[in-house]
Amino acid sequence: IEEPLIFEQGEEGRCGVDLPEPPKVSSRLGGLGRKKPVGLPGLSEPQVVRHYTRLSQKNYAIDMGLYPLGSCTMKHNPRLNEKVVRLPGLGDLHPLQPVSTVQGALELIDTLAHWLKTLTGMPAVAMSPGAGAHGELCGIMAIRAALEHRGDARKRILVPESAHGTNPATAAACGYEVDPIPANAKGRVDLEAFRAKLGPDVAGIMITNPNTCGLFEPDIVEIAEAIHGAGGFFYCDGANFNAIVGRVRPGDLGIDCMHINLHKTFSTPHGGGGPGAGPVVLSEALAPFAPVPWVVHGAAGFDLVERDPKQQSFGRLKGFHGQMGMFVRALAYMMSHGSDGLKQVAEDAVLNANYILASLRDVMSPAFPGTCMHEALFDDHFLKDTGVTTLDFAKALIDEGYHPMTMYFPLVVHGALLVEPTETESKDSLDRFIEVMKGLAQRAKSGDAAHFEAAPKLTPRRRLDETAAARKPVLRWVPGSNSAKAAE
Amino acid sequence: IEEPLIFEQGEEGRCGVDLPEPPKVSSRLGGLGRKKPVGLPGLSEPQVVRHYTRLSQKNYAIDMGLYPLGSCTMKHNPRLNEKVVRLPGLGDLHPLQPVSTVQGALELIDTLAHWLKTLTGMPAVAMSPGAGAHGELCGIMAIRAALEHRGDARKRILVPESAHGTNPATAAACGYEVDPIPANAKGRVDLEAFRAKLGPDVAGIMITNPNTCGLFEPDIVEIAEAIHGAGGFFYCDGANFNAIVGRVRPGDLGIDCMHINLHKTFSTPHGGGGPGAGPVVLSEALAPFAPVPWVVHGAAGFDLVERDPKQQSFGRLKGFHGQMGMFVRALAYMMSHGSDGLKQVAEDAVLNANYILASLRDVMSPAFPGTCMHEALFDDHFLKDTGVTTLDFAKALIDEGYHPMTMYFPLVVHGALLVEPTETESKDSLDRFIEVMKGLAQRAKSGDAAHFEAAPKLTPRRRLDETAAARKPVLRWVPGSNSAKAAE
Amino acid sequence: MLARIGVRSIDDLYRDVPPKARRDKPVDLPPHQGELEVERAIGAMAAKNLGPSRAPSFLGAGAYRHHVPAAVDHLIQRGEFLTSYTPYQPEVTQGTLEYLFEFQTQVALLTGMEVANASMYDGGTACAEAVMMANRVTRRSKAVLSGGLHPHYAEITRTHAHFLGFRVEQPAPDPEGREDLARLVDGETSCVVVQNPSVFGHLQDLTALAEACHKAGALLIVAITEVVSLGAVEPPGAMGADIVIAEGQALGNALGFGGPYLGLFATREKYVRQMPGRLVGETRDVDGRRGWVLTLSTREQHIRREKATSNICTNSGLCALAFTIHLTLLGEAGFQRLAALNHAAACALADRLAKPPGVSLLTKSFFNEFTVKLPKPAGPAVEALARRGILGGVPASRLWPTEKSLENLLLVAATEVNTAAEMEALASALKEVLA
Amino acid sequence: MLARIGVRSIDDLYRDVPPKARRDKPVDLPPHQGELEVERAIGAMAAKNLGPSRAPSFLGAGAYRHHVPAAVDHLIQRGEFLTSYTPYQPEVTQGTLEYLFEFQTQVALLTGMEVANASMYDGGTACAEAVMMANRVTRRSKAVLSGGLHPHYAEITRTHAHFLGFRVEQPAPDPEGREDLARLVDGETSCVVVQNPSVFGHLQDLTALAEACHKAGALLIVAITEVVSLGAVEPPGAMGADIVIAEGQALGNALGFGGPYLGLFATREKYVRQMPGRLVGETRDVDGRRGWVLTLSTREQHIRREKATSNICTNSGLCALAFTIHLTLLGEAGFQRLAALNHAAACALADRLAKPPGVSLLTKSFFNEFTVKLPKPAGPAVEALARRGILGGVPASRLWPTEKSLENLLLVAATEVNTAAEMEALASALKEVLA
Repeated sequence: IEEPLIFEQGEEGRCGVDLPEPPKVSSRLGGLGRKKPVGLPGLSEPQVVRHYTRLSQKNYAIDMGLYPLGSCTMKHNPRLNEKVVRLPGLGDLHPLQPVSTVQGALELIDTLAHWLKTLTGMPAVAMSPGAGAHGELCGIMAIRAALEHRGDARKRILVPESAHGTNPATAAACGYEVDPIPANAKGRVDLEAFRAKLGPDVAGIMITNPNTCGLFEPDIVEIAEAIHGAGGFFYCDGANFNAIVGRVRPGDLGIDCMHINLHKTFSTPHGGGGPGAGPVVLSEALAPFAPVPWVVHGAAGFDLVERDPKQQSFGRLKGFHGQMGMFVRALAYMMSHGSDGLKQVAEDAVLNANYILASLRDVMSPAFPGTCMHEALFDDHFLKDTGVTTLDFAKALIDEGYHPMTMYFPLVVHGALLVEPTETESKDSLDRFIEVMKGLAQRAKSGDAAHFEAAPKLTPRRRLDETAAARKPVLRWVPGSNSAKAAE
Repeated sequence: IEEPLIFEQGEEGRCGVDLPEPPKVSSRLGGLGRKKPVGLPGLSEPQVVRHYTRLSQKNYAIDMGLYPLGSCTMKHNPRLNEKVVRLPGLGDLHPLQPVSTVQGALELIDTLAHWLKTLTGMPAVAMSPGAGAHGELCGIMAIRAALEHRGDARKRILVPESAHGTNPATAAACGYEVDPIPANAKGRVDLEAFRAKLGPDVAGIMITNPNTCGLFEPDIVEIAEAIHGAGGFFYCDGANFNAIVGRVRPGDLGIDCMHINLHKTFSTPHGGGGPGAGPVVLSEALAPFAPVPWVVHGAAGFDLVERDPKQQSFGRLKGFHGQMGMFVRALAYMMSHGSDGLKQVAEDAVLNANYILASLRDVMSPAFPGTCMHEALFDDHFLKDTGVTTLDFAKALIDEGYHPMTMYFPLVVHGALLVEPTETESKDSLDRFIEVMKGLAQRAKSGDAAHFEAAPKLTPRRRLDETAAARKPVLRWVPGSNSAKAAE
Repeated sequence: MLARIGVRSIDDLYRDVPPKARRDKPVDLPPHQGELEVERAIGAMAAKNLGPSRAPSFLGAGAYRHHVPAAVDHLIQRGEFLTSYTPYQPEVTQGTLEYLFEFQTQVALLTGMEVANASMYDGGTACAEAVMMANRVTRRSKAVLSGGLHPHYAEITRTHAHFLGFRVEQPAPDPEGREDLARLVDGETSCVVVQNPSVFGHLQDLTALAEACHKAGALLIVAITEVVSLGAVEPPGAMGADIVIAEGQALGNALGFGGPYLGLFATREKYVRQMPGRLVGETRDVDGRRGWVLTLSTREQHIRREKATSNICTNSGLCALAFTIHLTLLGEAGFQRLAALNHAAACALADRLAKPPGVSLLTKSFFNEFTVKLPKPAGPAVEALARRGILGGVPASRLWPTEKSLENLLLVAATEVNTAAEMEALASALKEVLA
Repeated sequence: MLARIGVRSIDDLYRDVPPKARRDKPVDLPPHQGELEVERAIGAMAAKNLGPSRAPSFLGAGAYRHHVPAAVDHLIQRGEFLTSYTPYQPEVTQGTLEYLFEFQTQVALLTGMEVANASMYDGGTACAEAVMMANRVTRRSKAVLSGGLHPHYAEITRTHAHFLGFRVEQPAPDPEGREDLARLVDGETSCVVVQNPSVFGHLQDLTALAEACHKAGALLIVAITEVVSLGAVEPPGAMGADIVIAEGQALGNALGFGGPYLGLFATREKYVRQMPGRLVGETRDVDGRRGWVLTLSTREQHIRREKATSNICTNSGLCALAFTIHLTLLGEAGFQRLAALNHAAACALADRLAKPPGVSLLTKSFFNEFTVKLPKPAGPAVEALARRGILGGVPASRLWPTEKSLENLLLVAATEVNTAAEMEALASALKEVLA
């Protein structure tokens, strides 16, 4: 069933919220009153409820099934999180209330900070970044601020080729040049190539560990020592923290900073693309340069520092105090799991990924030999001569009731398929997924390329023309456009 | 996608709720400890969330579209109701707390009672019945108790042929014989036939008004006078109160009691078949016999009478004090609409039904000439010689994205199709529905009976074998049954 | 719209209404208010109550406070469940039908019976329906009710008995669990109704009573007001019950000042056609795929009219959904653990409360609720506790206002939500109140 | 599972981890706790805060308390929205894509601009992104910020300026709305950023400033912290803005102690390829049916890497959903009415607060927030009000701790949720505090 846009529904003057009649006042808008209507449609509450209910039914979601998205850690979002975040005294708190009236909120931030520091083995954390990429920015800014503080203007950041696109974009957004490091045949940072790049103008290195091939960097300690030896800093991308949480403390590996995607490791909901939260843990060397605000223990309880009295902080990165709603959810998740449960999380995540890797080893083509961490990487070798591309294969998964896995990433592998089941999938769920994957692989090899090219068939829409969308962008509804009529 | 039963999922020992380890105590169960496991499956929270999310996706609901169910008043359920019912201090109140600690709850019941009495023009209301049919029972019991009180043992209850099945069942459940009254050619109670049935052993009459043909009984005052003249009482079935709320007070028509389905007229959710709530308004003559408990204004605030000091009450009908959760929702709805909005509700409901009736008059066959109240009744005359039955026609509606209308009811019309749109449908929504109905009627007349026989085709299941289900009932899952294997 | 209908005004559509009953002006009630105002007004009423969010609570007597996992409320609020109709059209309601089939299976498993229906209004109405069903099955008309049966259940049954003309016999309330019901069973007896644990908290072995009933051709009906007990206690089915009815509120459903709740109803397969209420059955669709439908509806009022087994139409669908989701989340391991936590809490509380001089514990074998005898009337004591911010139990006088002999008895329940600190607070407040 | 993998233990899977970093024992944190315990622990923290549910609140300064209809929260909690991934796979995310397309349209309409993106982290980060975009568009590197811009927005912009090496000029805070920004615009200026209403509440006509900017080849960026104002006030697009950024929290989103919120970002069509953030565009599927996809992703980091317009990946999808549902529920009529209620509330409050001797209203033209000058420092006054159970506004010293000249200023907001009784309570408490 088609769902027209809200602008194609409704009726003038209709309203879905009962509001009282405003009292008559003589306007003090200074003659700046709105002259024309906004152009919003008028829908009733039933129409609105139906519209969004029907739209929701066109989505795939974790609540419906497994999300094999590598590097995205789409795990189950416990419902307790959604309940506690709405408690009165948290959900309705204004960010600029006197600190004497928000002691519980500051305690919560402080408690979460303690958990994050303890889990990573790091001495400090900046809580305010709004998402993972924002956390990266925060980390690289802290590095640059620390270098500037010692009067050391460096220009380059080393970034492995297999990095997320956010890494080079972040380095550039902090005014750095990006210098790529190649991967070796085993999917790891090429240690020799890395050493060769080192020099007095290298500000630091950004490494994802476990890396985007789903592998732990075995030379991580050597890398840390080398970058420190060259006067640079070590930024660790924490996107894959789920594989090691509670089992390995990144601080023990010699890193200087790492962002943590609360929605990846600590189960805050993805929400169709946000909001996230990206606290960044920092080493002693970087801690003084952290952005404001931060929570401190004062004489009369908790206090909030919104201006750095020492003026070493590199400044402010986000309005108010960070993504509080995500903090509450993440803390509820952490307390529910505890130190024992979080270790179990990492172990189960790694176990599940290896189970998939081992089960599909014979019918697909693992990109690297051996075991993996929390995600299994395949290349498209097994599709050779079938006429089926990685994209086709992934789209065919949709008709089997699954979201596609991550495709064509990391770039270091040809036609990559990256599968991350997460620890919240049960063995029965993995077995069903494996069976489907096997079936598709066999079908591809049996020569039924047409099936894959035509996929998906069972979705509200089949493959969409992205080129046309970009060529002449239509980014909003316009009255009288004939797009509505064509939709059926 | 198929969704296996919970018993076909899960794993022993798995649990979806974190509970602490119970302390060791020496059991005081008196040797009656459970000897065998219950046999429940073990699922994780993600599995449970997915199971019920997927099941929900196999349902039709008001939140998805129009429900043209005659006599069921499937109207929009405002979300405000769901919010207020969960407020602390209401949702978590124990029914046997000291009355001094539940003054707000008693005030709420008293306020709702006041609204119900005012809207119906009746002096008393019994709040405890758990649903409409339970309210009917309450009303007929009150009638019988009043008759017994005056030493008048009567045996018969008159019930029109067009009544809901609950009416005769209720009369029987109170020990009465049911005596049917025929309808006249205009779909109303046959006044002469009714008068002929009157006599000294008639305890009362049960009339739905507006009746199940969607028509107002024009002789209602005469009927009331006649039954009173014969020493009996007048029970009004309030199922169709939505058509007249705020516009006609049943008390002005001479009734003695009427139940009110809070989920029909006052928007509490249908919930897939309950819970409901069926308060019964009562005349002065019946009020003393109402069931306990009731709320009274005492010296120190509100009080709750759980035993009738005068011993006239016919007793208790339900545990505790009635469907409080439904009371809260209904009151929120009533206060939101107010006296003006509720009148508008009735008028819009009647307007919408007549708009459908008028729009389909030419392509379908209205059962009676003229306008209707809040529902439009058609017979199957328009399907004559098409080979399409009322059932087929209704099932074909499913593939168009609608729930079927009420079929084969009321019984007084051949192959009845009863359509009640309710006031919460917008004109655009009605127009779409009308267009679909017209299309189907034309398709039936064009000779495409096969389309209707095969319908529905787009649902998770097509037509189900109800006969087989009743012949050898399988009412529960049994381990090792092969029903699971056959499901795909 | 009026033009298409062919009338000039809405009033024309009301022309069948007798003129004297037509109202043009709104009734004498307040006009409509916005969401914000309504929330405020109802919030103000809520704030006048002293709920367990502000006061430790130890009330049971047929309604129990448990921790309901957040996923339950999240899922039952999905519009596809919340705003769906009774599943008469199975093609578009397989979701509702499948969970009701699972619910029926769970209820049968919990009670140790063969079949269960898709829910009743509540435990008390289910009790009355069970007695009427026993009358139909045995074609007899005398019901024997235990003195340990919840008074509301007994009162509802008596109400129906009065109008349908069957007899009810019931000995005096039985706070110490000593009654002998078998001696009341005779050739006229259709059933014996006994609650386990009793309303006073006593756990009883019903095997001998079941045998006595069956020997006399009567049915044994077992009532349960706290279903969590079935995670720790031998189920009625194993003791020979013929019908089991229960209040299902304790799983998944809020206290909500007494409703809506849900009645559970289970019996033996041979009696299924005499059972009241809706039933979901398994079948196939025209393509041969497994599916579910409402079945055996020839027992029901919309088909059988005055010959139906009951006049019931609506059940407690959404409450049953909350029940079944909660129980599914718990699973075997969680359900047994929850029961163990409840029993442990009650044991700990019983030890604490029995200490003050003059207080005695009447219930020796119990699950999560027990009766203590105070040295003074319990009603005023509970009021005094409430003034100290503690909801300390249900005085027997609330349920049996005319039984002077029960005046000093207090029914006290503890569940997994009661902390040691709360128990300590009750014990010391009680000591003060009794001093 | 281990057998299939071919290892003996989980430890074997961690063999690449340097031995000294492997941990067999859990870290030093508490063990897992049940749902009930976690709820209690977090509930205890919540109870330590004095929120507006217990104290009348008049705080604004970039975050506003409004009544959010119950349907909003109900709908955003649907699992299909809440637990869905970024819509990179359009076939299975048409729901998300369609509402984002509607959101973009709504934002463009509200601001009077041509195009809008699918949201940013918040208003402050959107402001910095807007300045960086203006730098790219104009290839210049000096930004002029108004003294009426929210200090957080200015601070965030300065942080980026420092690392990217562009200049920022900003006159002193402007509590009386008298600054002349046009004189700071020169041939190096990429943009002027001005907030309307200003952080002090002043409403300004920006038409002349826009002309001055355009004449000098600079862009006018307008910041809005209270989007509800757009229901009553002339939109920036009509005054000549080139980029509009706003904090969207006020519609659909809880205060939540400052986050997550959502940034709105709108501009003219000609600049769209320099815009940061995700964009949803209309297209067709292989069957020719209308559908939506993420588009122009060649601007984004996952394609362009270090050449991207921004490093942003995540946006505020769920907050945008709440925003768009709230606005859809309101519709044209409701949105204008909501704005009128806010303005009326602020007018009523301003009259009340300006009465005590020594208090003066600095803001003559305002929407729902204004600045009053007290006869003594506002910080301690607000603390004193809080002790009386009233959250009386934001002292300017909270936002400009080092500006002695602003010490006596108090920013006060009133919305549709503030009753006359609450306003009266604030007015009389303030009188006491100042006495």
